[in-house]
Amino acid sequence: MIRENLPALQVVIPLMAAPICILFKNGRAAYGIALAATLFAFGAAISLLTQVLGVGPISYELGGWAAPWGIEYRVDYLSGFVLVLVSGMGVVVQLFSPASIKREIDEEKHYLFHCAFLLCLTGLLGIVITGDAFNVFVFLEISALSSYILISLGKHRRALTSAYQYLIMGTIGSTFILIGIGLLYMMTGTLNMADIAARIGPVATTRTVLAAFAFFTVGVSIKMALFPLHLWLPNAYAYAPSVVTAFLAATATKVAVYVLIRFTFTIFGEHFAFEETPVATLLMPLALIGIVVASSIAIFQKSVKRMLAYSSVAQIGYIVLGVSFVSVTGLTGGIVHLFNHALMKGGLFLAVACVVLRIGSDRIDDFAGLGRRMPVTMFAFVVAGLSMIGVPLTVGFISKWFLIQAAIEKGWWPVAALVLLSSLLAVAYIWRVVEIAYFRKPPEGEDRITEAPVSMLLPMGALILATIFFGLNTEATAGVARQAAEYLMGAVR
Amino acid sequence: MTSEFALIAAPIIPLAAALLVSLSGKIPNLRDSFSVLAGIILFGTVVSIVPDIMAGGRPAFTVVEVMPGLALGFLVEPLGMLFALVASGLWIVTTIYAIGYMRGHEESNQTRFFASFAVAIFASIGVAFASNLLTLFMFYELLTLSTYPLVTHQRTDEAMRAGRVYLGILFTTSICFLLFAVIWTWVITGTTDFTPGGILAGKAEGATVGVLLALFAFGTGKAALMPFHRWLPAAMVAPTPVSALLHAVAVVKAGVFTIMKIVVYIFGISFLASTGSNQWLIWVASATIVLASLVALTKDNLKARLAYSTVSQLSYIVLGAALANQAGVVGGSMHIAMHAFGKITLFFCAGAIYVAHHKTKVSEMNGIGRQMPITLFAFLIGSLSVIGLPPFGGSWSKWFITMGAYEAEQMIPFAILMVSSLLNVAYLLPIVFRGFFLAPKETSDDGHVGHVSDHDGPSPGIWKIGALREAPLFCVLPICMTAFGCLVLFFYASEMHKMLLPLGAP
Amino acid sequence: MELILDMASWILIVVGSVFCVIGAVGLLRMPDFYSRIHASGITDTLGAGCILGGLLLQSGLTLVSVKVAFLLFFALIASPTAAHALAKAAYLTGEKPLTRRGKSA
Amino acid sequence: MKYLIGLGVTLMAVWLLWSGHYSPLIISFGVASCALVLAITHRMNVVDNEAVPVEITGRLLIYLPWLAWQVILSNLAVARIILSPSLPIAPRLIRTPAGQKGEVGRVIFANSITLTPGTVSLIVNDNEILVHALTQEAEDDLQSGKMNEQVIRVEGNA
Amino acid sequence: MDYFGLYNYWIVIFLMMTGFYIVISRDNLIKKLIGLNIFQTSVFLLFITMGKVKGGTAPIINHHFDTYSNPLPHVLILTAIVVGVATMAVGLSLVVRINEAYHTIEEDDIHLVEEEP
Amino acid sequence: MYAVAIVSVLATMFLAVSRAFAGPTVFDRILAVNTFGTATVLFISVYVFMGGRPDFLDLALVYALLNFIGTIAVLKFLQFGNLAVGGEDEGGLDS
Amino acid sequence: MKRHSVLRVVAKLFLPYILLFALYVQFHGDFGPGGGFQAGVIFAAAFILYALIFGLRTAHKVASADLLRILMAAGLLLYASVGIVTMLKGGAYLDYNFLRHDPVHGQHLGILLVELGVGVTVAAVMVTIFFGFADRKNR
Amino acid sequence: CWMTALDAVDVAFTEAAVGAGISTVIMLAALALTTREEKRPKHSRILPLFVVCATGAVLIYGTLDMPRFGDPAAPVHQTVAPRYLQSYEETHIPNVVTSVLASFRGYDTLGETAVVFTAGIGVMLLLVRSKRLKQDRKSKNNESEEPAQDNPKKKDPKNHIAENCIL
Ligand code: NA
Ligand code: NA
Repeated sequence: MIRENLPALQVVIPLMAAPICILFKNGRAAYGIALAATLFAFGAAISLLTQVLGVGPISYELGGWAAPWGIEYRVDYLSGFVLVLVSGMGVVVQLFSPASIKREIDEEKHYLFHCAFLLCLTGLLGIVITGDAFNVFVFLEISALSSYILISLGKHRRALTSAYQYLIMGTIGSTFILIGIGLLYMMTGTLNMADIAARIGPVATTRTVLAAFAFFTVGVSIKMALFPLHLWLPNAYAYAPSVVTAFLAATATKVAVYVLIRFTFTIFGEHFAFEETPVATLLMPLALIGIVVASSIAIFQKSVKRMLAYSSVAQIGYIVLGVSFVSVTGLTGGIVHLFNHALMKGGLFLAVACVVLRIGSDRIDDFAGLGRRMPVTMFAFVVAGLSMIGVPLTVGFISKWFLIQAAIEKGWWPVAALVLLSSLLAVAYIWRVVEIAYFRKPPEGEDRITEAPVSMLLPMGALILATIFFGLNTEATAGVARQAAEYLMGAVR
Repeated sequence: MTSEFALIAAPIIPLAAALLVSLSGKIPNLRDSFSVLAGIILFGTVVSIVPDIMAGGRPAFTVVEVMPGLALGFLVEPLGMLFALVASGLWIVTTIYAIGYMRGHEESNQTRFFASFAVAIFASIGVAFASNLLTLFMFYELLTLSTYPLVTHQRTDEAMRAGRVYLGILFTTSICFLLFAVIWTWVITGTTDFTPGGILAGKAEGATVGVLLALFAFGTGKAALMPFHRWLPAAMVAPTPVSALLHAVAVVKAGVFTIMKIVVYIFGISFLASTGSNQWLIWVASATIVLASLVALTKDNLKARLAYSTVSQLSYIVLGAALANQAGVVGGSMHIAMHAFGKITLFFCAGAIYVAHHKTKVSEMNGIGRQMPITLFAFLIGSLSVIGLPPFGGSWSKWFITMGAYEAEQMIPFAILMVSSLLNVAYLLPIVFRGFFLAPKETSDDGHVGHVSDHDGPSPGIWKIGALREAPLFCVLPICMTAFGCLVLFFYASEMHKMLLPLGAP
Repeated sequence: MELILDMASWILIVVGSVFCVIGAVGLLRMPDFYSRIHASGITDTLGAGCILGGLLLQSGLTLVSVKVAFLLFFALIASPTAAHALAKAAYLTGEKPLTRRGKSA
Repeated sequence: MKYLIGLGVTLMAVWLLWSGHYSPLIISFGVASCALVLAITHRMNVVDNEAVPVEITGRLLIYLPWLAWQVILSNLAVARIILSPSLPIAPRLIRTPAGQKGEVGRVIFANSITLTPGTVSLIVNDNEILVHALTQEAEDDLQSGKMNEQVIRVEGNA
Repeated sequence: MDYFGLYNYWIVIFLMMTGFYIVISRDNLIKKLIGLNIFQTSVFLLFITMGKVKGGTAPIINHHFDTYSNPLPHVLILTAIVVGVATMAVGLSLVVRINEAYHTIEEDDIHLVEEEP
Repeated sequence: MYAVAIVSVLATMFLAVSRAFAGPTVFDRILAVNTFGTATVLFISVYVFMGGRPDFLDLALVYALLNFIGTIAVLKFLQFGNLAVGGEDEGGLDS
Repeated sequence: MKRHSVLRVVAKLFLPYILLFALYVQFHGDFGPGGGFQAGVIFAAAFILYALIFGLRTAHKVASADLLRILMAAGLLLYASVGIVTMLKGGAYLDYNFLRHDPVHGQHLGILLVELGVGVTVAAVMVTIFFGFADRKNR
Repeated sequence: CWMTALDAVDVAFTEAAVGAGISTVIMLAALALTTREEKRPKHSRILPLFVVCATGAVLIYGTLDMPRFGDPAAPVHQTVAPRYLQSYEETHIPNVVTSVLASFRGYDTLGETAVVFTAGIGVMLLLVRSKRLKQDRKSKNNESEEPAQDNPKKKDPKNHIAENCIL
């Protein structure tokens, strides 16, 4: 029973765990429930992915109504992959969170925090797994609303303004997406993604579908913080509680990119999306400018979280760049980077969370001497940072490898050059932290600072190990990503 | 000990040394003996592979295959063998020298220094034995990273600035050009393995080859081809043993080694020569040789002068590679070793003079030979070897490179090689001349110099026998060893030549 | 009978409509807030009452008419209550009524 | 208890009249709903003579037609004012005695005043009501005390 | 081409852009939210207008009628309305908290306050 | 006849909106909005009858209900500046 | 004069019917306009009216924060559990056909239950939101 | 009420409940807790105007190929909707909106409920003060001899009846 209903349970179990969390009004009980649900989701995701790899895409009809009439869940290579990523990051962050939120969030509100976290996870999983365009919107809103809330829990009052700013931009984004979905529905009369794809042919050249695509793309671009629509992201990441930042950075924008890929390739079809419209010629420059500008801004940040946030904007640029190549290699690169960036940015933010726990600040200058005081944390930071730069043996290298390969295959030399150049910018901002942490003397009287507790180091270490493991063994990531890319490109009529 | 085992052990030894050094930081004597011991064991291990290589064996070992055609692996071939021998052998002497220098100079953070040093050697061994471009690239970057703490050892603003230049140029070139070239090569050929005869033959043609070569050559910033040489003089702020490491043992040698290896095993010399894409590199290398020598002439700071000398000498090796014929390639490869011994001697001497007298400028060297005759005599030997005069090692390598130029019918480079030797004479021998034959200047004439030497006073371990004022024994001993090495290499060059001959095989 | 009911309902609806508009016109024409309450009262009472009454007759004796009746009942209680509460709030917060006699309370 | 039962019966009647669906399921929902509403309003403490004016309902029904007639008359009066170009109004504040004993009575009186255009009750005190009157005629009508008496009669002896 | 039949969309678009303009041009945090609400509501209207059928009636089956408007947009918009209310509630909660923290709900003033040490 | 009612109700709405915009006091606006609400209730009632679906009268009912509650809330807000104070235990809606 | 007698009396008079109307809307969503969400909102509106007129403290006594919290969760859980039950009975998630022996009854029951879930959650959340804002000033 | 004219009774019902009831109340509550004097914006509004015009232009452009208002031949009326309108045979539920909402697309509605729930959680997290804080404040007040201090910023209620009130 569980096996055939796994697609539904994948989302429903965390969804149900959320209200159960608040029934008890007890932080520990809520944590236990949340962790159990997240673990279940992770297991389910892995099981689904293996099923998909074994027998091909799975379809599940919710409510027993056949596809165009009811809502369909569809797990294919890409969604299976992203499901594993999102739920996996959920598990890691959950395991990491207790010590961190103890310091950053009022004890009495812990049960609510866990509940909101579960809702966010539910939303993200729901977006990924669904095969229905409107259902995407609904779950997008669950995740968005809960992330506004989670962000606003930061200690600094700017967490509130950041959350507000995110709320305004995020809602504009999702309303744009809703307009896009509405126009698509208007022209095709259906909401099921596969059904839209099947019916869009005759109307694909209408101005309405073009407008739908424009609205949809802009909306998703806001959600995934594509330059120059990224303005909400740096503040949101900088002032949110550390674990929230880590989780959102690793999953939320990734899922938005997933939506972009899903809609452009599965619904509109690459032919329409990239040949009928100037999207590629728009997306690629934006991605490249985003990469360079955001990386450059990152160099001048005083707060490590903000720096990493700008870095995220740049990394989104890499993923979108991969998508905009419209080649199997490029798409593979984008998808691989989607996964890899989650690992390394998650690791980086968790490391920062450890630092914040101990020194109560994320200012770069306050990192002085941490190399010796918090050796494990800083080592993790360095490894993840190296991955961000794209040093071999790490996942970051694999991503860039694919992106440059795609650029070379297409003969777009300047693109390849820019990707490489931007790695240097990554060197610059990562190195600033490393230099201060290792080569600057700590201020006097800061001898009390010790390494973060093991309960935090272990999940963080797991991410770092994954950063290296998937940098060496690319069969699980690049292999699935390539399969997903081929499937997506092949799904095009 | 089989060669495979030795191959696996070779990278592990310096890595273990790094670990032990950092763990034993509280007991300096134990720590330093770990360093020396590891150097000796490593050298022994590397030497144990030599017979196999001479016999034509190519021990190999793959760690992990990241993607199809993209693996992390090691393989020993003659060129790598040579580089590994140079690096591991000179590690021993450099360590001994460094112990003397660092203690004589009472440097802080010695543990980090020796640990980073060991990691740098680890990276060098990795570069030497890398079986493909990916592995090489990785260790190349590790070398940059591990030497950064050494360059910035003093932690002064100047040192940090130099460190940024160092990282900036090396990372920029390696990531923007070298990595690009590596990926491009992979896209073209589906592999990055170093293969005798090259892998690009028949898969790339025309401008692609030229562009690729440019990417590789300039991407290897450690080879200090102009205009990407700025990091080398900037890094002069580091302590002398570091300079020795940079100039002789590891860093720059890893650079030219990389170029050589790529020319031989990625392009293949016959393919490269046939496309004619090497022409421009010949010219760039020649220009660097002359220009760097000219700049060296203008430098009063001894280490800066030696640095530009290095820039110039490295381009001999690049030129050898660019000539893409047997004599050039073998000669260039030999120059890796020859220049290493010569230049390390010179740097050791510069360091010894600084330790003993706190003098850094050529113009202050008057009469110093009377106080430090051993040091200055060694300096003379090193100079002669670098210039390329018999009976010192440098004469052989320069000979072969010149022959290569001649064979390639590159007459202007040929002439440049000749002229350059005269320039070498012009910027090196005056130092010896000043030291032995000019009377020392009054220190009060130059307030700045006087201030330094008076105020700091003599460092511990300085010899003072009558007029003699030599550096500590730990410094002088390595100087003697490397100077002697310059001499020995002259007589053992045929062995080296024999080992390297397969490089030139068509 | 049916015709009479129908006629009556039409008349009610038209009359209600007319009173609705008259009330609204009064809302615009009256000089101050308190006098406007009286005008809006026309719409609320006779206007709404007649229209709903007309609809009540239209629907006959069905369940729909129960709803109309309920609406009527609700409107006739809620409207004056709201108007009163509004007037009271205005009065208590110091809104002065215009008076012809030139004196204010 | 009297009020609870009264309210319960009324609620059930209202449900049945609203519903129009008389399947056992829906009717049982109706019963449950009424019970729930009773429970909640009881908990809210609002079930009393004010919420369930069972005593006065009969007299109220007699009062309403009279009130309706008053409303129509006053509507006509105010409508005439609005439609006359000169807008002949003479607004004033007046105090009118409120003789009702209970609150329900006073509320009926106050709302009746408001319901008739031309007069609006502003402040309801224990024995008088402050009223805004639009014209002299409206004031006179109110001050005649007819409405006051009518409402007192509705209130009965409760 | 007959563009007259599109007037409904144009009205909706005008409303929509009014709301959108308020969101992105106002400094007052509450007004922004009001603008957002107008923006969303007009999107709802866009959906509803596309569900309308000439001569149809509300999609509640009754044997007197045989043409009904499309129920699906109504369903979607019901959901979207709820989402809008939820967003509004969270947004206003944030504004209340921001006001407590900064004593203002003007964006400019918040920036000013934040620039102070 | 329904059309007459619809038109006049719409006219009423229009006039009410004019007053709402004209003010001048906030109470005038509330009064206008309240009248507009009444008109809306009437509009819905007439419209559902006109469309032959009088069973949708619930709609008018809910509108009337919430219009009332909304007005009360606005008034309370105006009088106290917030919705928190006041009430039976805290002094009532008046003061 | 302490109380706003008119409002108080009228509110008392209306409250039971508003609540009943909410429940009517809740259970007649199948037949006419309405359903869980609308019912929840109306229910909450009734409660808000009560709180406005009788005071927050009184309102809190009727519906405590804990009760609201539990109701909020219970509604959503009810909805989601219906899906679990259909799943246990062998159908897909939320396939009401499996709730009863014949699909029509199953659909009826399923829709009623999930609408009830929606109504409970919406009412509880709306009241919570109102309390959240209204309580805020009391410091 | 416009929704009624468009035959969307359920939507109209919801809009009435939300627009007239809950939105008003929440908005008022929020206004009560914040200041209400709006300032003139200092910066230019050209950029927003440009963005809005561009967006509007894209939308207008998009309308040009849309089906005409009320056109029964529009794609939306051809595909899934007919089946929904015939679902009375399967479900015996006259209100198609309800059967689609709660059954065909019941999963969306579950999500919708979760959104509402999330908003509840959000308000609890953002606005409900924790008990510990309250107790702290209470104990502080008890310690000090002075009577519980009034909020110094408490405003004269009359000030709130500003002419530029948003309503
Ligand atoms: Na009146
Ligand atoms: Na419904």
